Amino acid sequence: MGIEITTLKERCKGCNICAAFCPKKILAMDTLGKVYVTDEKACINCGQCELRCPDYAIYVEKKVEK
Amino acid sequence: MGIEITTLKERCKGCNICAAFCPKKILAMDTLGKVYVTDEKACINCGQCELRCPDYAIYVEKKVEK
Amino acid sequence: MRSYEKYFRMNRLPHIWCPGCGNGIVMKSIAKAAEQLGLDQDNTVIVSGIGCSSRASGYMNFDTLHTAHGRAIPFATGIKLANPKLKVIVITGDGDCTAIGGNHFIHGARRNIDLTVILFNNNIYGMTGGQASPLTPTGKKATTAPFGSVDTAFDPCELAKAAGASYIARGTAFHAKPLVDLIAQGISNNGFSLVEAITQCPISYGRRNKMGDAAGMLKWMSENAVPLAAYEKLAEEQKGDKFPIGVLYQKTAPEYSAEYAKVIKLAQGGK
Amino acid sequence: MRSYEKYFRMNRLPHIWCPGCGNGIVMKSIAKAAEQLGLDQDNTVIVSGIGCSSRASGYMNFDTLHTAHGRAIPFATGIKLANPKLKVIVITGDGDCTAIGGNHFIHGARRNIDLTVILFNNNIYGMTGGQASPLTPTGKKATTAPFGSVDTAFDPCELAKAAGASYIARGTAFHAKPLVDLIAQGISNNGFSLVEAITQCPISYGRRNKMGDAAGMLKWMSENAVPLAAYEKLAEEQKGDKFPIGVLYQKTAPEYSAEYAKVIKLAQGGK
Amino acid sequence: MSQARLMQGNEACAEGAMAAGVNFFGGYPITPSTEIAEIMAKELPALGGTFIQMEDEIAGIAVVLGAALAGRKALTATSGPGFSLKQELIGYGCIAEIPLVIANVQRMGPATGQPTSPAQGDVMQARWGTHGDHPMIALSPWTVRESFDVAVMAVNYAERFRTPVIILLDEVVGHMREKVVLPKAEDIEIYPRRKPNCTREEGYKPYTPMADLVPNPADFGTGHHIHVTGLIHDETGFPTGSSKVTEDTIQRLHQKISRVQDEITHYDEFFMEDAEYAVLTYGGTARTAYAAVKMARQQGIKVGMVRLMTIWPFADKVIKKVAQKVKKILVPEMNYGQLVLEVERAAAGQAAVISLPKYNTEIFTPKEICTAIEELATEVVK
Amino acid sequence: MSQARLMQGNEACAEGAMAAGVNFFGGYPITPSTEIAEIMAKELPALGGTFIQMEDEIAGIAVVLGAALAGRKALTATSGPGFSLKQELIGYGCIAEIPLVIANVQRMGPATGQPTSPAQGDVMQARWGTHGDHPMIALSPWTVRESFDVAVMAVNYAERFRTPVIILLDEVVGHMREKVVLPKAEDIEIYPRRKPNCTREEGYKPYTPMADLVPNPADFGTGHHIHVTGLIHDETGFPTGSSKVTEDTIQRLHQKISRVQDEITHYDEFFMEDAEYAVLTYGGTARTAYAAVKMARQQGIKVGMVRLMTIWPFADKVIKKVAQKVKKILVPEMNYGQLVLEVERAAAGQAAVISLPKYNTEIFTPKEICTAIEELATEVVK
Amino acid sequence: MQQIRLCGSGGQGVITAAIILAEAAIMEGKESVQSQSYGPEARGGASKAEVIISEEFIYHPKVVTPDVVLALTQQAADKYSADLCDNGVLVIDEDLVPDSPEHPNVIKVPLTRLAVEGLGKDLFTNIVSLGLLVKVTGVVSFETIQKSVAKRVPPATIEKNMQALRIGFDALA
Amino acid sequence: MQQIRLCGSGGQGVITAAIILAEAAIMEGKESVQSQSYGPEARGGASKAEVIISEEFIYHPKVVTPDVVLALTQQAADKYSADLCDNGVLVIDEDLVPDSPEHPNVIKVPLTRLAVEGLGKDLFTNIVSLGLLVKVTGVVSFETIQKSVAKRVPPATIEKNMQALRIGFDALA
Ligand SMILES: Cc1ncc(C[n+]2csc(CCOP(=O)(O)OP(=O)(O)O)c2C)c(N)n1
Ligand SMILES: Cc1ncc(C[n+]2csc(CCOP(=O)(O)OP(=O)(O)O)c2C)c(N)n1
Ligand code: SF4
Ligand code: SF4
Ligand code: SF4
Ligand code: SF4
Ligand code: SF4
Ligand code: SF4
Ligand SMILES: [Mg+2]
Ligand SMILES: [Mg+2]
Repeated sequence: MGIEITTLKERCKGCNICAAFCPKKILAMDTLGKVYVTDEKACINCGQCELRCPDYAIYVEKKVEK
Repeated sequence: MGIEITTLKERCKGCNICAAFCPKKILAMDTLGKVYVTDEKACINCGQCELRCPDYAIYVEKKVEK
Repeated sequence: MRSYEKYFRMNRLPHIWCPGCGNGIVMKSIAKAAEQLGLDQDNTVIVSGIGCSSRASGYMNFDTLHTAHGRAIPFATGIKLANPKLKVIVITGDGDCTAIGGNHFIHGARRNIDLTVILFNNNIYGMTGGQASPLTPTGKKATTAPFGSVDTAFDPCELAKAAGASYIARGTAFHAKPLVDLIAQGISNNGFSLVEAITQCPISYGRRNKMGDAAGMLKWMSENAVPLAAYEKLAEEQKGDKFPIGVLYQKTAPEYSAEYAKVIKLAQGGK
Repeated sequence: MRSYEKYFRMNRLPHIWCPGCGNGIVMKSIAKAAEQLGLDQDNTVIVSGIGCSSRASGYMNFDTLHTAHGRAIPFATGIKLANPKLKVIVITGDGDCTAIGGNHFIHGARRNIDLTVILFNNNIYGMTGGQASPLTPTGKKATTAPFGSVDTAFDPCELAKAAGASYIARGTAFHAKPLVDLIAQGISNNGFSLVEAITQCPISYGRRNKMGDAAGMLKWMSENAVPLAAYEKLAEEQKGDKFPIGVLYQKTAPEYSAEYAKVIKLAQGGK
Repeated sequence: MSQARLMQGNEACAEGAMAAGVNFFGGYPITPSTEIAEIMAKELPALGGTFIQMEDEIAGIAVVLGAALAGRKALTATSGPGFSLKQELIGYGCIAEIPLVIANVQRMGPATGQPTSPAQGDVMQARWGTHGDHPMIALSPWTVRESFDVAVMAVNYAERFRTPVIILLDEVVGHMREKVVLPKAEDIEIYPRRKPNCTREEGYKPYTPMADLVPNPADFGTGHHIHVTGLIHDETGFPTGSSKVTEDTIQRLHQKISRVQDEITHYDEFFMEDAEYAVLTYGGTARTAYAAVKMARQQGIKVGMVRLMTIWPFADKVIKKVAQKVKKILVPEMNYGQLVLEVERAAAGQAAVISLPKYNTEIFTPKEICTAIEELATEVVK
Repeated sequence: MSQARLMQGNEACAEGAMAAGVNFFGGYPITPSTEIAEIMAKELPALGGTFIQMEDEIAGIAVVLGAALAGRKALTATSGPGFSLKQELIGYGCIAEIPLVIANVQRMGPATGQPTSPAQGDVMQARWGTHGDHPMIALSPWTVRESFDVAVMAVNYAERFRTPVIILLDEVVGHMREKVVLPKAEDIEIYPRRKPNCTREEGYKPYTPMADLVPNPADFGTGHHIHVTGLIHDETGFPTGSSKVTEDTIQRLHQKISRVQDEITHYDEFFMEDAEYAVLTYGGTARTAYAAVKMARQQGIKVGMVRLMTIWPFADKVIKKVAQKVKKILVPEMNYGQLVLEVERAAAGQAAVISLPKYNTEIFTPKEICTAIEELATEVVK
Repeated sequence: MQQIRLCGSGGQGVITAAIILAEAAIMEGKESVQSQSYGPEARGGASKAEVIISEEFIYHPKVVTPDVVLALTQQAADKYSADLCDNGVLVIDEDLVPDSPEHPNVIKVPLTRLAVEGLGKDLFTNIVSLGLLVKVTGVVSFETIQKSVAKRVPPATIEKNMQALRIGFDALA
Repeated sequence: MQQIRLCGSGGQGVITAAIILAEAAIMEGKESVQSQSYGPEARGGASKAEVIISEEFIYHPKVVTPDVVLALTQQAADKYSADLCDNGVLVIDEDLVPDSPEHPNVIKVPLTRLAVEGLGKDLFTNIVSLGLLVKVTGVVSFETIQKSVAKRVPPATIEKNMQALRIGFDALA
């Protein structure tokens, strides 16, 4: 059962809050200044990124295997 | 050495405050609604009337014999 | 006739207030406080708003300013900042100060600018004939509260304190002598001072609320005003209509015009 | 995507706030509080003033009203009194609420009318590009305080208390989860509730005051916000920049629209 | 209700408003308008209505705007200084299209001025007091009975056009008492609150104009989840920077009223059939003007009188017609000469327009106006 | 100071005010006027002056009125919504005769409107925004350099006439930057604060009008013990109910300005010698109008342009002269048509007056105005 | 047309008296306009109330030439009786207006004293004055003014007010 | 007359760049007008700055037909390049404007990337852009723009800014 991180690029403003608070340091900004995940597998689903994103641009969820 | 009570009729509005607070009950209102002194000799110079008059219409003073 | 009367414009008397109105008593206390402090008439400005009480400025022998309803404090702020050596005293009513002028009141207090605000609190809009003010006690009648006021009243002293004032006192028209000292101390305080003076409006308030005539209203004050120390010792159930008088609060805090003077110094290259 | 998002107008997102602005975090807390309480969207109205924060009303899926600068509380008062069954939430900024809106703020509190005021406190006028607000701490820079603010800031919670509010709480954008509860409790309180939400404006405040980026400002909150009980135990010299969070004050007091309903009953011959 | 009784202008205004459905009053006391508030405070609760005294005039109009949005018909009342303070939010009412009635019982300004003296000094302010482009409806009664009627009309226009409407009383009419017979309640026509024409699910947009160019925003609390703002907004109610929408909106705000301008231009003509001169008048002054015109007629001067009840939008057409007919138009006003400027503009040189200003705390006497009429008739047009 | 440099209109306004002696600023931020406050906050302390940000616009004007009474030359700046809030106290400045300069950098209204869009929508409000009868001086610059000059002039007029003076900037001129060469400090004429003409002992009355109808009230703190009020007052400064004094006062307030109206009516004429049509314009729009008139001239259309810097008191005489000369007057404005009403009035039917309103967030293009000029020249007057 | 002016100081109830008179006129089917003015000083000062009664609609709402002026204070008498012409009547409270303005027809009655003596309170002075005014002017019948007073005053005080009216009416033989 | 438009998003410094360019023109004795506009949304959104440079006084203050548009974001490019006519030039940041508007003369330069790579900070993007603009338009000399930049920026940053200018100027061979 892995973790799925959803980012909504059209909402992300590249503020870096999620990256700064991510304990695993697996979030970063691309050239257009949007968030991307460097290593989804390392995610521990702590929810910090989602909790702190002011733009509702990142969501973390346990992947439910179907 | 007596007491002199000065009343300024043009200022007095007949509010009755002085009369109400005079411990000797020697102040009263005339037909035109102005203060007058009924018995100046009874005055004990307590100063209540002057202190409480909202219209600066009554003054009490020790008469200085000249 | 009395030495403090030099602080009145004698040629403007008699004043316009109704028979028995307490404003005259409070105004005399201001004149006496001025005398006690030996205030320089050339360097003192009296600023008032609009209301019965605010007409007091016209009777006081200083530079005087009768502003617009509610706006005395910001006008006074401009005067003080323009010429910080002036002593500036604000005369205001309960409506003027805490209804339409409420924002300026709390902001004056916040800045702790050196103004002394004398709030003539008669619990009513006197001038306009008896509408409820923010200081009309709950249940009292007013022309705009024919069923009794449903509003809760401010405690303007608490409000001033929370906002940042550095001297806060309350007196009454009955306690005319101590009121002089409370005002004098307020003027001496280098910062925002509030002196709430409870006063009677027999015409627009007392009459409608069956509080007796002017003398009766003064007696009510004598019975219900309690020096702070004594008031604090009262049990809750003893309090009833009673209220504390005296200096209610005092602190030392930076004064606005002095702080701004530092900015000027800094900008001019001083330190 | 999340259940509380039904309280957003999803088609209006993304919102207009700058990268890193804390307003989005606080707004989410409101939505979550609404969800927690199961607020009826048809019977809840959000009213805001003018400012960055006040744009929040446009993103919330209720009847919403974006008023004029400073005037949200009296508009909200009209809505509540016109239809007392409505829940009315006010979103306001520090300038909107305590500068131009200061009078309405204290009078809303005085009446203890059932409104919940969420004060987005970013210590600055964000919308107009960084002028000092009454909540800008002394010494901080702003475009209108280039030498550092000489003003003393209000404590809006103290002010609300002195004015008569019946529920007062403070939270921060960092403490996003507890903020939800503080807001929910405020909405539940039948009376005037203030929730001060400390939030970051990296663009117009943080940058000018070298407070780091948005994340840095959030970290500052995490370091300086202290739960009330712990805060009260701090020695004066330990306090520094620290400030208390949590429910700061609560009381039971008559609520205005309920009191007025009694007047109606009385006038209609009821008792 | 239909018996003769003595009534004050302010009282009639308050009664008229209630008769038209006003059940919410918010305001701040100021002479000479205070009676309106006081009557409301006393009478509204019994009707299940709400009176609230606010902390200042700004809050006084804000609370009323809020109440109107939540479904109430609402009134505020004030006088000069308070009217000035309300200006910002009058503009809010215009752009957000909120039905709102403001009674301004004029007193002499500027500033605190001469508080108990009559004046008509806020006539131009009623049109132009708030910033930005906006239309305005202002009605000025000349009798106590008409104060009632104008109040009914103001409430109805506010609802019909969803816009602020100003009742321009003056101290003369506001404070005088005279005999009136009020209409029966069932004879009073009431314009009902406009209702959404469809549901949220059907794509309801609160600011879509109807055929009469007026939108139907839903009352708060009726499940429509609308957004109301003082920013320029599109049909959805949300702000937009579109220059097209901006232009259309400002235009529509004006046109929703101008398209029916003739219908809402209320005025009377007296002795105009054979008139060579006209007195153009309104409000309390019109009463005196009427007396003066009669005096002048007795002297054989062919003078008529046009009395405007609708001050704004200005009765351009009426004036143009009069200017074509008469040689001179006399405009007595209790101010330094305000509406006369509009008369001059509308007359466009077709008739001489003569200002008869009065600004000395007193009202005109019939003699004063009559003398001015006599001068009209003797002096040659320059 | 006399070197060419790039400068913003708002900046020039602030600099001009300071050059004319302003050393006090009080106000409340609002786009697009905020730069004026910000510059003052930065520069005044070094000059020993005072900047204060107040709690709202009302306090912003009150503090400045207080400072002016205590001897400072003082400025406040705002935009639409704030200008509306200041109206009550503008009237106070009129009646209490306090020198006061208000910069209103117009933005598009009403209400919050279109906050960053240019407009000239407060032109009528500048004249009529406050209650009661009062005169008004309002100046509107069209270049950055003139923003400086107008600020100097406004401060001087405020002192000379002891009255509020409004600088009617618009967002176009306020926010644009252009090359300016400012005058040398020594070339700037400054009207000094009026001083009492005698002492208290000699019977000084602060409101006795001098030969120019303007009184010399003493600054507070100079030992004259004067009384200042917003009530109608007599020469002593104390309130009076006298109808004679009231009439005289209101009249004098107007006449102190109207008597020198020609002198303070500033305007430019371009290409008017042989003009058959005229464009009447002001503020930022005048820049575009100039470009348009040149385009039209290139097509051989005999069109000229009159550019008003003095908006109030209105240039009746100028317009009358123009109306006699040309067939048609085009009035382009960034509003729904405001000053055009005054033009119409003054033209009194002598020339056709055509409104060219624009209220869509954008400024005119030269082409638009030029097209309207072309139409003037082709259409027949109805 | 009858033009009647009542004047006095703030608390003397002249406005109420004027209203009652105007209402009486209406009861008799006449037209009536009532107005008042205070001095510029809201408090204290002289106050004036006017009533015009006519068979026809009354346009100009203020008294131009009063038929009767009734003055309860010296200040009011001085201020508000100047425009009284010779065939008008000036009625004054003889105690409170010691110094009567010059006029051919002055009626002096101790109105306040009559109220105090007859009813124990100067509160009724205005109603006493009304009684007198009705007698002097005959503008409405005594019955109508009784009805009109009864309608306005608190029920508990009706009787005293009727006495007051009568005292005023009978004060002039 | 040259009409130049710079556009991007709030924080990118296009207004500062426009001001510096206008000041440079003035240094060369020319007339210059600079203006800007923000979207209706104060925060975020596209922002635009314009400079007009001419030998004569400039009346109409806004660009009517731009000679050059420089766009630093996609949104700005889409919004503000529409009125560019065919003989004008469109300059875009090739990374941030992935989807270039159709135009015959498009110059694509990775302006932001150049700033980051060359100077470590995207803060210098606007000055890099200025360098490029001067190269493209020749409206002022490179020396003048250097002087103009030096006058505006904090003294400590002059050197870096000179580098930035140069990078931009050299970006186009
Ligand atoms: C802007 C404005 N609003 C209202 C008024 C009317 N007004 C004059 S004084 C007053 C209230 C006075 O009450 P307060 O301040 O308590 O003074 P008091 O007369 O009781 O001494 C009011 C509402 C006004 N003059 N200006
Ligand atoms: C009457 C009025 N004055 C001033 C403004 C300009 N203005 C808009 S928002 C604002 C301040 C915003 O500060 P705050 O309330 O703290 O909200 P923030 O933007 O920081 O969230 C100001 C001064 C206005 N719109 N209306
Ligand atoms: S916190 Fe949100 S907006 Fe900020 S960078 Fe991360 S995803 Fe983007
Ligand atoms: S859930 Fe935690 S670990 Fe995973 S990306 Fe977000 S912050 Fe990083
Ligand atoms: S207290 Fe003063 S005003 Fe009142 S009755 Fe006595 S003397 Fe007269
Ligand atoms: S001094 Fe005392 S005793 Fe004498 S009159 Fe006054 S109150 Fe009475
Ligand atoms: S109304 Fe009240 S406050 Fe005003 S003067 Fe009369 S008694 Fe005093
Ligand atoms: S200016 Fe500040 S408060 Fe406003 S949106 Fe940007 S970061 Fe947020
Ligand atoms: Mg009071
Ligand atoms: Mg803020």
